[in-house]
Amino acid sequence: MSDIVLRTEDLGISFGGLKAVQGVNLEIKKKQLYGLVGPNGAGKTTVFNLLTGVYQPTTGTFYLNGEELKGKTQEQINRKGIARTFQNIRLFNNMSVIRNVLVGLHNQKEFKCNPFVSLFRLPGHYKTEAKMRERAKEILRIVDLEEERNNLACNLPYGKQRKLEIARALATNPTLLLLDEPAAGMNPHETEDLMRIVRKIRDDFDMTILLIEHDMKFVSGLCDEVTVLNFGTVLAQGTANEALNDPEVIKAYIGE
Amino acid sequence: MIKSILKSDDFKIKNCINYMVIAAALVVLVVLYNAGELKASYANLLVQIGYSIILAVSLNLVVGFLGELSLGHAGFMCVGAYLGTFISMQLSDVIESKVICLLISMLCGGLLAAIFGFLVGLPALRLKGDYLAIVTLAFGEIVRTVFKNLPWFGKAMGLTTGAVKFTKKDTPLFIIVFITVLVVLFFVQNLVRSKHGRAITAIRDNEIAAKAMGINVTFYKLFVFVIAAFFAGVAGVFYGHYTTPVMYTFFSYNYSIEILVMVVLGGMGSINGSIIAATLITVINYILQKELPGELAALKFLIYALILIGIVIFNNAPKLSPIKERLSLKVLIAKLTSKNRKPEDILNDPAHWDKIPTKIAMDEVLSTDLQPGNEYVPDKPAKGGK
Amino acid sequence: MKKFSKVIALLLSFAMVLAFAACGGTGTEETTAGSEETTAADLAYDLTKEGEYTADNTEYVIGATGPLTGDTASYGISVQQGAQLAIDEINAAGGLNGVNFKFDMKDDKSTAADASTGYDALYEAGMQASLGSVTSGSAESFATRADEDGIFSLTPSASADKVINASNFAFRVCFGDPDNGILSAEKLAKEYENIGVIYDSSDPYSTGIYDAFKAKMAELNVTYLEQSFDAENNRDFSTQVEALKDCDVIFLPIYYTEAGLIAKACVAKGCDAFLFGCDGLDGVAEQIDSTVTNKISYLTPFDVNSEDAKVSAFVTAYETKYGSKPDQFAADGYDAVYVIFEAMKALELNNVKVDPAELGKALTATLTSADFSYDGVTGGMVWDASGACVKDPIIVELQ
Amino acid sequence: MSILFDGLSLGAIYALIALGYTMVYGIAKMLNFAHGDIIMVGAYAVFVTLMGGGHIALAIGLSVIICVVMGVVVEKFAYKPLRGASPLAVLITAIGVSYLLQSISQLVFGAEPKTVTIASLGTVSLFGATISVSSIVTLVIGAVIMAGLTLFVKKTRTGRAMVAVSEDKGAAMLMGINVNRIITITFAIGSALAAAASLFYLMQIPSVEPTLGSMPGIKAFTAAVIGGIGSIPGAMLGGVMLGVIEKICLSVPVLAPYTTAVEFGLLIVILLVRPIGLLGKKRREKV
Repeated sequence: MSDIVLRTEDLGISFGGLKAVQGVNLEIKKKQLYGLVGPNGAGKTTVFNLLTGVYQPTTGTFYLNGEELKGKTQEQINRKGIARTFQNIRLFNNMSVIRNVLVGLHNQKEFKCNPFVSLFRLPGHYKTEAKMRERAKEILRIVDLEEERNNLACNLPYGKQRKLEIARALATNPTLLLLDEPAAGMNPHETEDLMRIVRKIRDDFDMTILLIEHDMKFVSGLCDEVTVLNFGTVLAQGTANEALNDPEVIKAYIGE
Repeated sequence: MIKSILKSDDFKIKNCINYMVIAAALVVLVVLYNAGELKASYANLLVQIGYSIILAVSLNLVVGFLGELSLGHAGFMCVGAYLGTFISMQLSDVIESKVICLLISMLCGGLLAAIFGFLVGLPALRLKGDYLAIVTLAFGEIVRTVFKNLPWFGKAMGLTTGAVKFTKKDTPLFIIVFITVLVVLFFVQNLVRSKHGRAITAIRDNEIAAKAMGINVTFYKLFVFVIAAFFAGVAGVFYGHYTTPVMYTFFSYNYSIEILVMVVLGGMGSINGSIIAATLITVINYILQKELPGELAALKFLIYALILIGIVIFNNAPKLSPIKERLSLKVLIAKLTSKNRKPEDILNDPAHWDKIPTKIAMDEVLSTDLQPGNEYVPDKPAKGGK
Repeated sequence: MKKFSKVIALLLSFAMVLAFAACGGTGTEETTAGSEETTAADLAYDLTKEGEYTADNTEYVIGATGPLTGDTASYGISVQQGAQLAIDEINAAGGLNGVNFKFDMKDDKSTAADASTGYDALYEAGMQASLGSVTSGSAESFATRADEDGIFSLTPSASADKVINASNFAFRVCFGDPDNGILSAEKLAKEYENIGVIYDSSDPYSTGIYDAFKAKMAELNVTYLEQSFDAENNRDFSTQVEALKDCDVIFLPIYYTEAGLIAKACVAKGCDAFLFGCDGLDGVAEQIDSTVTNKISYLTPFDVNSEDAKVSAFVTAYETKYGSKPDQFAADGYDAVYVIFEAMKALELNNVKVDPAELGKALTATLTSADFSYDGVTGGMVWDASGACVKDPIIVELQ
Repeated sequence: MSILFDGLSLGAIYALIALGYTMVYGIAKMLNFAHGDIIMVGAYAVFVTLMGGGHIALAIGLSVIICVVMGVVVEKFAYKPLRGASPLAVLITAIGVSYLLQSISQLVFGAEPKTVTIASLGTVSLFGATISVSSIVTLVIGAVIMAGLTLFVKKTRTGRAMVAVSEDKGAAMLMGINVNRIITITFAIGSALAAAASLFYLMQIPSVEPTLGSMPGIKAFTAAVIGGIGSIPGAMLGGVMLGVIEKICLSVPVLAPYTTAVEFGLLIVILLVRPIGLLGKKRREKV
C-alpha cells in the first residue's frame, strides 16, 4: 500500500453543465511509468489541471503519498511534489536555458536564501547561486542540454524545448512528474531519444511518471500501465497491451 | 568562497559599469562644484535627474521585470513627498543638520510609501493588465485628492517646506541624491540578479508556468510593489527637500505617465536604459522650458509629443524594422565587436526592449479567473437532476 | 580588480555622505530667512556693483514664471501680455535713462519645481528684478529661491500670504486672500439674509479666501450654506446651484472661468440669486452672455470699463495689441512692471549691469519707504513691511 | 430627485465617451488615451461654427465630420504602423497623440477658456424638482444613440464583423473579414460618439479649452472599466453610475472635496469584488 504514490478517488469536474471529467480512479505506484491516453477532448489535460491545482475538482479527491492535496493552490501542490510540463510549451522564453532550470530550483530547501540576503549581497547569496548553478548543470546534462545552457529558451528547436520543460519540472525535485504530450512534434529519432531520457529519469531519480501521449508506439514502448479516457470517463485501465487492445478503446479511436 | 564571489555575474564589467560611470560623473561634478564652476541651475537640474532616475528605475521593477502596468507611480512619490517632508520638518526642530533630517525622513517617507505599495499590490494579485493600470491610476488620484484636502498639509496651498529645503548655503542636494541613486541601483540590480529576480521575471514571462514551478507569486508581486513604492517614496522626499511648497498638482497621472515614458523609451527591463531615458527626458524638458520663451511655451508639448510618437513608431513599427536594422547603433557596435552575429540576432536579443512581451499582452488581460483566491469555480450541478 | 573598483566607488560615496553631513551641519544655521523683520541696516545697498550673471546685460531684465501651458495657462498668458505691454510702453518712451527693459516669462505649468527651474534659467540669464510667479504655489517656490539670491520679486497675482512671507524681498500687487475673505464676509453678513458659498477646494486662492470668510462668519455668528467643487474634476455646477437655489446671494471666491459656468448653471436651474465674488471674478463678463440675468458684482481693484483715463488708455492699448480686453491678471502684470520701473527711477539707477541682490535691497527699501506710492490701473498702492499691498477695492457691478 | 437627474445627464455624457473607449478597446485591443482629446476637438468645432454664425445643426454636422476624420487620421498615422507591436508602445503613442492635440489646439485657439453660447432650452418642473430641458435632451438622445449602437452591433453585417474581430482577430481574418477596415470603422464610430458627447458636454458646460477632454476622458475610462471594458451595456451602466455618484457626493458638503477619491475608490472596490467589471465577460486562459 505504501508504495502507491498517487491515488485519485472519483475525481471529476464539470464546467457549467458539462461534465468534463468524471469518476477517474487512478493508482500509480512508485517508479511506475503510467500512461493517460484517449482521443482529443477526452479530458486528459483536464486531469492534469486537476492534479496540479489549476482547477479545483467538483467531485472526488486525490492523494500524494497518502496526503490529500485537494483544495491546495498550484504553488502548494508543486511544493508537495507534483511537477508538470505543458502541452503547449510554457517556457520562460526570454530567459536562457539554464535560468529556466534555475527557476525550477527556486524552492529547494538547500537553496533557500532570504531576499534581503540577496539585496545586501551577503556571502550566503553567492554560496547559494554557485550551488544552484552546479545543480542546474547536472539536470541539464540529463536531458542533453548542457551545451545549450546559455542560449535563449525561445531559440531552441521544438524538441529541445520539450526536453527543457522536463528538465525544469525535474528541477523542482518532484515525487510525481506529469508529462503532457512530451513527444508531440518530435521526429522518430527524437522520440527514441526522449524515451531513453524518460527511462533514465525514472531510474536515476526513482521517479514516478504520469504521461499523456498520442503516439501509441511511445506509450506501449514506455508505459507499465495505461488508463484510457473518453468523454471524460475511464474507458479502460490495465497494462499497455491490454488497454490499447480493448475493443471499446479501438472503437473510440477508429469509430464504429 | 571569495573566488566564487569574484566569478559571479556581479563583477563582470558590463554589470557594474553603471556604478562606475555614475560614481565617476559624481566625482567630476563635485570637483566642479567645489571649484565654483557648476551653475546653480545645473546643480538643480541634477537633482531633478537624480530623482527621475530613482523613479524610472523603481517603476521599471514593476513594469519591466514584474510585467504589471502601473500608472500610479506619482502617487507613491506623493506619499513620500508629503509625509516624508512633513516628518523632516518636525525633525528639524530637534535636529540641526538638514542632511540628517533628510536621511531619516527618506527612510520614513520610503517606508510609508511602501505601506501604500503593499495596499496597491493587493489588487495586483487579482487584476492584470489594463485593469491593474486603471486601479493604480485611481490610487494615484485618490492619494492626491486626500492630500489636497487635509488641513495638516496646507490643503490646496500645499505643504511649505522652506524650513528643510536645501538652499545654496547647504550641502548640494545633488550629491546626496546621486549617492542615493547608487544605493538604489545597488539594491535593484542585486534583486534582479538573484534567484528572486529570476522568480520575478519568470512570473512576467509566464505566470502559469511560474506557479507550476512553485514560485510564490503572491509574495513576489507584493514584494516588487513594496520595493518600488519605497524608492518612489524616497524620490518624493527628495522632491520635498528640493522645492517648496509640495503641491498636489505635481503628482497627477500625467507625471506617472511621464515616468512610464522614461521606462518604455529606456527599454522595459533595462535598468541602464531607464537611467539614460530618465536623464534625457529631464534634460529635454529643461532645455525646452529654458529655450522656449513666452508664447512659444505651448510648442514644448508639441515637440515633446512628436519626439515621443516618432521614437515609439520608429522603434516598434514592424514595417520599419529593416530600416532600423541598417541604422541601429547597436548593430554597428556589435558588428565591430563580434563578427559572426547577424543583425537579426542582435536585434532579437531579448535585452532589447520591444521584443519583450510583457503580460500586458491584451489577449491575456481578460483571463482573470486563475488568480489565487479566485480559482475557477464551476457552476454547481443543477440540483435535483432531471 | 573589478571588485575593487566597485568597493572603492561605494566607500567613496559613503565617505562623501559623511563629509557632507558634517559640513551640512554648520551650514544650516544662517539659512532661516523669510518672515523675519529686516532692519534698514540690512538693506544698505550699492547700486554700482555688477552682478555675476549681469555683466553682459544691455537692457534691464525683468523675469517671471507663470503657467503658459496646462489648465491655468490663461492666467499666465494674461500676466505676460500685460507686463509685455508695459515694457513696450516704457521702452517706446525711452526706457530708464535711455536703457531699455526686457521681460522674459518662463512656463512653470503652475508647479513649484518648474518655477524653481525657470528661476534658475532667468537668474543666470541676467535677471535683475522679477514679477515672481503668477499662481500661489509657484510664486512661493520662486520667492523662496529669490530670497537666497536676494532678488526682488513683485508678484502680480499670487495672493496667498505664504508668498510674501517666503522672502524679505517679496511683494505683491494684488489683494491678499484673507483681506478678500474678511471684507466679503462683512459686506454680505450686513446686507443679506440667505447666504450661500461655492468655493474651489482644489485652488489655493479659493480656499485661502474661503477659510478667512468662514472664520469671519463664525466670528459674526452668521450662518450660510456651503458648496464646493474641484476645478480639476468637476465643471458641471448643476448640483451646487440646485442646493443654493433659494439663497439671496451666492458668494463665489473663485476665478472667472468657473464663475461664468456657475452663472450659466443658474440660468439652467432658474436661480436668480445675486452672485458676489472677489478679484478673481474679473473677466467674468467675457464668459457670460445675455441669457444670464443674475446680478453679478465683485470686489476688485481693477474695472475694465472704468472712466479713469489711465485705465481706459491701458484697455485701448491692450486691445489694439492683443485683440481682447485685459482682465485683472493683465492689469496686475502691467502695474507690477510699472511699479518696478518707477521704483528704479526713484533710485536714479544708472547702471544696466547692476547686481540683482543690491537692486533687490534697494527696491525693497524704496517700496517700504513711507513716501513711495504708485497710482496704477489697479488703483493707488502703498506697501507695508511684510510686502502686502495696501489699496482700496472698488465694487464692480455687471448689468 | 434633481440630483438624480443631473447625475443621469452627466452620466449619459460619460457613457457616450465610455462607449468610444470600450469599442476601440474591444476591437483594436488598445487604450485610446487620446479619445478625450477628440471630444475637445469636437467641442472646438462646435464653438467655431457657432461663433461664425452657423446654425446649431451645422455645428453638429461639422463636429461629427471633423471628429470622424480626426479619429481615422490618428488611427492611420499613429496606431496603424504599430499594429502587431507591443501594446504598451501603442499606449505611449496614444499618450503622445493626446499631448499633440492639446498643444495644437492651444497654439490655434489659445489657452483661454472660450465660452460657447448654445440657446438655453429653459427648465421644466418634474416631480417637484427643477430640471433643465437640456439635461433631459441629453438623456433621451444619449439613450437613443446607445440603443442604436447596440442594434448596429447585433443586426448589421459590419456590426457582427466587429464582434467577430473582437473575439478572435485571426479567425475573423480567415473568415474573410477585412480587419483593418473594421478597426478603421470602429475608430470612426468611436469618434462620432465623441462628437456627440462634445455637444452634450457643451450643453451642460458651455466652455471650451484645450484641456477640456482629459478629465472627462479619464472618468469615462473609469466608467468603462467599472462596467466591464469591451461591453457596450457595461459602458452605459458604468457611465450613468459614475455620473450619479459624482453628483450625490458633490451635494454633501463634507464629502464634496473628496468626490474624486470616492469615485476612484468605488472603481477599486468594484474591481476587487468583480475583477472583470460589472458586466464584463469572463474569459478563460487555456492551460
